[in-house]
Amino acid sequence: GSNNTNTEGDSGSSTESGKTEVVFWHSMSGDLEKALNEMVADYNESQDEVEVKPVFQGTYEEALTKFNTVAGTKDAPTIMQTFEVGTKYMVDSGKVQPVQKFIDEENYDTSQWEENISNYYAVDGEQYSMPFNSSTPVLIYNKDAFKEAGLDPEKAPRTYDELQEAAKKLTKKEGKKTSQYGFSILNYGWFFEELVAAQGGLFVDNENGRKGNAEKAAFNSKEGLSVFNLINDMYKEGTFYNTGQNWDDMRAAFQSNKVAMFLDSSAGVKSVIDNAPFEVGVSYLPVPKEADREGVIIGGASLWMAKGIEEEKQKAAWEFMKYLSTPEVQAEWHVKTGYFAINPAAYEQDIVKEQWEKYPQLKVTVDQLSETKSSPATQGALISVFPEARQKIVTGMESIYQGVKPKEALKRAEEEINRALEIANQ
Amino acid sequence: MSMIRKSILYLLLVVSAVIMMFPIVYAFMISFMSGSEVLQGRLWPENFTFDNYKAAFEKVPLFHYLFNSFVVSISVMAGQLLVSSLAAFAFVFISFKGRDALFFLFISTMMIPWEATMVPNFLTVQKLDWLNTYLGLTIPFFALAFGTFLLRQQFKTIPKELYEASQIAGISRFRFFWNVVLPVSKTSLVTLGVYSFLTTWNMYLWPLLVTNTENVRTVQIGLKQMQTQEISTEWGVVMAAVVVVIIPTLLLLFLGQKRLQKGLTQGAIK
Amino acid sequence: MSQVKHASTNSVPIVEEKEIKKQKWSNLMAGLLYLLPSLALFGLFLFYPMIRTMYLSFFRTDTQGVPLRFVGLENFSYLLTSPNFLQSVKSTMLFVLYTVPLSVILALFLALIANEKLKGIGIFRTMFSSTMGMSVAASSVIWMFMYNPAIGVMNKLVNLFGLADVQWLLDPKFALLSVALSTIWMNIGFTFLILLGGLQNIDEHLYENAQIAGVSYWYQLRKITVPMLSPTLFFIVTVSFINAFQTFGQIDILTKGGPIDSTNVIVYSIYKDAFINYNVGSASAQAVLLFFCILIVTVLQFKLGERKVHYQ
Amino acid sequence: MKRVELINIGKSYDQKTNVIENINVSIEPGEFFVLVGPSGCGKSTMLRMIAGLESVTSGDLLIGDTKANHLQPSQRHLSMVFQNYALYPHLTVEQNIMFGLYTKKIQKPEQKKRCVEAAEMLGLQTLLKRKPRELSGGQRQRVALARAIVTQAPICLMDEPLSNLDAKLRAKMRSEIRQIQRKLGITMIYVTHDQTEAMTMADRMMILNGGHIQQVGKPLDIYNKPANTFVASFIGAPPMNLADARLKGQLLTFEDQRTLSLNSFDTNLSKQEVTVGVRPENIQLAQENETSFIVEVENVEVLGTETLITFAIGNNQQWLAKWNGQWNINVGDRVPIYIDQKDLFLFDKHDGHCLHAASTVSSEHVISKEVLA
Amino acid sequence: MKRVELINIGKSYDQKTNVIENINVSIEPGEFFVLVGPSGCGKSTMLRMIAGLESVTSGDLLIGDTKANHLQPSQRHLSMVFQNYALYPHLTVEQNIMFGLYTKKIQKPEQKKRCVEAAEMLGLQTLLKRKPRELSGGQRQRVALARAIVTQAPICLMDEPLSNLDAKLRAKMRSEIRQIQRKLGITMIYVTHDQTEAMTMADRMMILNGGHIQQVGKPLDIYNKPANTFVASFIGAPPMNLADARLKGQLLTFEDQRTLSLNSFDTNLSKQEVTVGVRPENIQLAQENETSFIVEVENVEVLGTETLITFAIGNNQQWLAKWNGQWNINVGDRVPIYIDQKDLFLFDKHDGHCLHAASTVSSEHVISKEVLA
Ligand SMILES: Nc1ncnc2c1ncn2[C@@H]1O[C@H](COP(=O)(O)OP(=O)(O)OP(=O)(O)O)[C@@H](O)[C@H]1O
Ligand SMILES: Nc1ncnc2c1ncn2[C@@H]1O[C@H](COP(=O)(O)OP(=O)(O)OP(=O)(O)O)[C@@H](O)[C@H]1O
Ligand SMILES: O=P(O)(O)OC[C@H](O)CO
Ligand SMILES: [Mg+2]
Ligand SMILES: [Mg+2]
Repeated sequence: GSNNTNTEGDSGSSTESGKTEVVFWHSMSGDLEKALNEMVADYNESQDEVEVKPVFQGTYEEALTKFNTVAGTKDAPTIMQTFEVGTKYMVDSGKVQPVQKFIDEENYDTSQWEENISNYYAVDGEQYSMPFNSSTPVLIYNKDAFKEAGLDPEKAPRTYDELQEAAKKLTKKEGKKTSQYGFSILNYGWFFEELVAAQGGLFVDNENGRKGNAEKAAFNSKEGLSVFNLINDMYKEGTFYNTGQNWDDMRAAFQSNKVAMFLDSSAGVKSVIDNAPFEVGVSYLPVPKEADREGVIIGGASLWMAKGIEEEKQKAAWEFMKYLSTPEVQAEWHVKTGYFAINPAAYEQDIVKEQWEKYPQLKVTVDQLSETKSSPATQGALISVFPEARQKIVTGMESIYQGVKPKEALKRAEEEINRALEIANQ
Repeated sequence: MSMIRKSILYLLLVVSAVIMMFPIVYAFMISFMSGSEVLQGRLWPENFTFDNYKAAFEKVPLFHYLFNSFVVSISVMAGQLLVSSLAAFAFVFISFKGRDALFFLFISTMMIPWEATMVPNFLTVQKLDWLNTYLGLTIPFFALAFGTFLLRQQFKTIPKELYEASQIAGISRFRFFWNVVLPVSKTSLVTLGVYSFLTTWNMYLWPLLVTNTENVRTVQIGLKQMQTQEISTEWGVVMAAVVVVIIPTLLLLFLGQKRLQKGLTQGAIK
Repeated sequence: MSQVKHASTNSVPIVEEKEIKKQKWSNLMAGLLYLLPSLALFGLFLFYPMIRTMYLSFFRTDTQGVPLRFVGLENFSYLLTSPNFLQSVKSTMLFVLYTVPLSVILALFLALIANEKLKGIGIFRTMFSSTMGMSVAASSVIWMFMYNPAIGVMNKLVNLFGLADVQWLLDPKFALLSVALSTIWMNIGFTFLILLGGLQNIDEHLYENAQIAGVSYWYQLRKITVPMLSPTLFFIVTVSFINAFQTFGQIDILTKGGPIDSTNVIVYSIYKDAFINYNVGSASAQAVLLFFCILIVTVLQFKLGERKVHYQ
Repeated sequence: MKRVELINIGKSYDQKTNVIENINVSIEPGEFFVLVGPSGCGKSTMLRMIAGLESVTSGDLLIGDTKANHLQPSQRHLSMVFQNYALYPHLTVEQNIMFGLYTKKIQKPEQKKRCVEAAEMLGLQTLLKRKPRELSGGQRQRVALARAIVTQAPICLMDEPLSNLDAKLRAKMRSEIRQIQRKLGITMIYVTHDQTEAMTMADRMMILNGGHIQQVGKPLDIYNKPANTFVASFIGAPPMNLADARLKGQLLTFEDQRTLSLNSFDTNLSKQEVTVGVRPENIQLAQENETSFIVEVENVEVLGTETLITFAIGNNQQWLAKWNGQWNINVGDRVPIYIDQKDLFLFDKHDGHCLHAASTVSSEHVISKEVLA
Repeated sequence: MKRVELINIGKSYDQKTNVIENINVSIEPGEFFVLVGPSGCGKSTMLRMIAGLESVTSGDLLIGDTKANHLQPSQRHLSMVFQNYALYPHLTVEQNIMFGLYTKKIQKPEQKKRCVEAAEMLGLQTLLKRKPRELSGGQRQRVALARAIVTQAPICLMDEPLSNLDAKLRAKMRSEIRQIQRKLGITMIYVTHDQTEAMTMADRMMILNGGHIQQVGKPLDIYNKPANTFVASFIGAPPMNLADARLKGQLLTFEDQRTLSLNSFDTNLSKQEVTVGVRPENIQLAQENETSFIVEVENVEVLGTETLITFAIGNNQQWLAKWNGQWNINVGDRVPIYIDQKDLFLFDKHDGHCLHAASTVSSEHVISKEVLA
């Protein structure tokens, strides 16, 4: 764990030892935080110009809320980790310094980055933030349970039908009580977005907001409906477990055999495998049988630099960012967490090869991304009110468990998001 | 009292105590359990382990947060005592035009929901450059209508003659306030002090908003932080943190319970 | 003597008036000086923001809360027709309804049994008041664990009665109740302390007289205790109402307003609108509505409730 | 109307020390029995034990003829008027008066009737709808009385019911309570520390001190024949003057060597160490040749009707003489005083017991039948 | 020692009604001046105006020779002892006594000296380190006195300082206060509603009623020559008996047609409607042939030293007779009583003014020089 009991103020630009201090707000918890802190410690060790201070600020949403309150003041952190859907908000806020400036100044070679990833954070050709921890959603399943249920543990369900079938077999009932459910999706908007995109569906109009400001929600479509229908059908059949909104609750349910399959971020893969008392399988996101698989949107988060702070600090932050994107660091980051290496050269590193050997599951996530077809759908949506939109989707998912018709739920979410967009666009 | 009545009473008392205390004791128990014991849903740890406490103090700088909480709570307590007693003194010992209207205004502030003022207050504190400082955590709470009210009721019980005797002796108003009114109202001041301390110690939303760094974060936020980081995976650690957080206030409450109960009703009702 | 009298009757009024004015003025100044810290702080942190909030409720604002465009009552009219806000209002009302009467009744029960003169009663009093020393954050974390569907004790309890597991915080039918239950527990300590103090202020002789007359326990409770306690009850009910309307911490930790907004009480909704959805105008409008809600309830309380209160 | 009997009653609050001890007394049916004593002597404790509000530590309490030690207060069929009235502040006078009646299974009309009767008897008719706080002290007192009366309990207990009233109202209430008690024939047990009340109201009174009975008897008997120095100085205002002296043969020698001869004493006392007592009104200005001794006046208080003269006797004892009328005496004057031998009380110096009481001459004060026409 | 003069003083709290009015009095340096009157008559108000705690609504207040209407309390150089002592509960006796001295710019050693002196004078030496709650009522009283004394203010005001004490302690404190005042030669203004205090302590006293002066004078003069019925019934205990009667020639006819002849009266009164007054101790049992009238006894209270006999006169008036000793009289007895003409007071029935006062025979009570040896 972090042993950070450093208590000095972070307002001064340099620490006692004369190093430039860089405050780094992040949302990495558990094993991820451990890995992050190690990386930071290594960096601080490696040179004596810059001292990076990681500060945990809660979930992505909470951290963004916090950032919003201090953006543009001296209390703003030098580096801010923001999830992918905060991109538009950050760009619009005007309180951030696009890293493009430093790229240009130094002629930094961005081609070494995985394009799929860096593109997400480039708006109108300008690189706004530094890609850092990128993930995609995957299906994680309990191989032991598969065996027990007579399913092939090496063949995970690829389509909704297969998923439903498998889930039925995996569901164990003892009288009234269900001791093991087949499947679960966290009540979190990201999974909905991904499941829609995987079928090539858009989230908002104007090509997912990349052709101009999004004005209307677009997910109330065949693709969106199929997702809600899936949840609805499975929940009704009793093969779907509602785990709420908490990532850890969901993972705990999987580890304690309450659920046999669930969707998780690739960032969770490593930790799930390490902690599960059974064999864990990882597979692609399922799609409806009739749909073409388009792929996945890049998830996770990137690093943003605050505007209006001392040049010296920005420079220091840039140095740190560059350090993070070196193949060595990325390789370690990848194997410790399951996040992608933004620098594909990292996959050539020995430790990655070693680990892939040991954890073949890690590679699945990388493959899923590289098989993704680039399109407005898989590029992901750009909306400034994304956090609010996600809440509406969550409410929609939750209302399904209460017996609201999927169509109805979808429509309500659409209307509310439209209103939010309308307010935001004026 | 008949034996039957006594037994029934004791039965009721014990049952109620068990129910009331259960969550607290439960938290204590869990804080001593190993991770697997927690997951088994046990009520009693097989062998008490202090690992969770060690982990809790490692994960989050709890000592530092405790220290912050103490600083903040003590400051707010002192501030509230001073500001409230000054105001209460004016309401009782100085007669001037509009005094009653002002008092009513004071009382009416109790009705303003803190949340209704939260956004502008946040902006104010930000403008004052008080984010991440003790100032931002304390000053906005120094004025307390409830405290003024409580002390006013107490001051009113001070015989008018004490004031008059000082007037005749030519003692200044402030000296009277400082050397007579305050010492004489010790009990009420302690009551208000305990109350202030407890409520400040337990404050949640405001510190959540105005602190972003470990420097001045209070222990409640540490708890929240711990909970978002560790929930489900390490309940034992979280509960250890809970225990660390509640022990100071519980102790304070147990010590001040009698006084608090008397002082609070006295001021609150009459 | 008459000479003095004559001399004085002429000069007194002018001197007197001056003197009196001076006296009054100096008193006013002194009074204000003592009130200055309170007034300044109230002004800055209560009255100004309250007014600011009212002002902002007529605006669309940017993400930092800076007003952009005057929209009149649009924020209000949207809120009053928005099913989400109406749901918030409903949740708030339900929450108040669940917590206030139950906290008071349970605390009263505890205060009654803890008011008896028995050996070791001090320990029980201390235990009953203990939740006053518990922070919302700590309590909520404990309850969160107790509500955990898989390992929490609440489901064990439910199973004990042969019922199926309950998704305490995930099922909209239970979430508000669950939050209310934990809130009641948290409130009891303070409510209990106040009520116990009230009970102890009741003159012992009133009960002794009743004993000699031989009236039953319930009759005493109805005819002596409750009326004599009514000022205390009135106080605690008023305070509980105000507090219930302002509940935040337990919601943030336990449910974050979900599921399906079933626990999205107004205060939480304000927080979300202001700090997550960056819609300060709407948040302000809700704050204003909340203020009036509390005001109305409190005024009603005073109008209806105080009639039944017997001050000594 | 019921007898109340206390046999060897003792009470301890802390299981260690007894606050009252060895109380033996029998209160007759219809009697007005007054309990007096200084503050803290155990009066209230005794009353509360009789009421059943306090448990009896030792001894037997009989009410009527049944042992009542463990009866519930309500089963003792008595009423009680508390020192502070214990009126229910939230109830009207009427509701207060009828408060205890509902348990007695009495019909509403009957309740009402009793209430009206009691109110009339006590002059409360016009106040029935008021709340206690709208009443004066005396009126509250009467409501408390009415509440006791309506229960028609045969025994009524009152704990210093007049202590909060001013002198005038107190005098009025004294006679009212006495009249009501006579009219209803209740057995009354009345606690007070005011000796005027005790003297004027009691059929019999009991003087308590430190939890022990000092004396029980008719008020005048106690005044005239106090059992010991405590009673002697407690009953009578200003209190009896006391001073230590030695008795040798017929000669009484005070500590300052002043002497009084007791030639007319018929009792032959064996004790030598005595305390001499004499009431202030019995210290007279000496007529010629009668002088007992000459004293130097230390203080003179002319009250109009009477004059109080203070002088020293013994070792720093101050005695008071009370003379009718207004006397023009100055501090420092030396005055010859006379004390009649028959007005002297003698007490044992060590245990305070009365050895010899002054002879009362009450015969002198009986108006001859002829005069009464 | 300073003179205090009130010229036409009036006070109104609400600018509408005056609680006191037209007060003209001059209190001489070194005088012990007592203010008496029933509750609410304005005694405290007057005292507080003198102290400067209450503003003067009209008239002039002179202290020494300067007009003091608007002086701050602290500028008036006086000390005050409050009814409830107003001791600072958190300070020790010593600190209490010295509390006011620091403002007077007095050196520490001098403060200490004064404190010790005052404490010695009042017997407080051993209590200096105690807190007020550890003191008895009388001791607290003395601390309050000491606090007033140390300021060495020439004027001392006391507002019912003894009203909370029991009878015994009160008697003791009366003489102590008087002694200290004499010793220090302070001008004392003393408020009380207890007439015994007034009678025994005052050099002069003033009787207030309803905000108006009733009478100012020496206590005995007031007792013997009350200016009106109010004073007559206020001073003296039990109070003077009063009844309305018609005076025709030498014959006084009560409302119940009883008559008294006034043959020895030298004053020729023009009024016919009078109120007759007679003090209870002057209503005597008739000796043979002296009977004034026969009355039916309505109540008898034997107090030991004396017996109070109540009977009716006029239209439902109750009169009290006070006889020394214990009388064996029963309610309902018919008793012949005698009232000496010289003991009669006559008042104007309408305005209550005294028309004729009883002739005092104080000469009778002066002890002849010879006797005093
Ligand atoms: N509940 C109690 N617990 C312990 N001691 C008590 C209790 N009640 C009274 N006492 C003690 O018992 C003694 C007698 O008290 P009690 O009240 O009978 O006195 P009292 O004669 O009524 O005095 P007062 O005239 O002051 O009312 C006192 O010393 C008192 O301190
Ligand atoms: N602050 C005040 N405001 C209005 N009226 C007052 C105030 N103080 C006294 N009074 C009224 O003035 C009158 C005289 O009051 P004051 O206190 O002087 O009486 P008192 O003679 O001292 O009576 P007591 O013997 O009861 O102390 C009373 O009728 C009282 O009600
Ligand atoms: O948990 P992460 O970091 O993979 O992020 C998941 C989503 O992309 C958040 O929006
Ligand atoms: Mg008593
Ligand atoms: Mg007064």
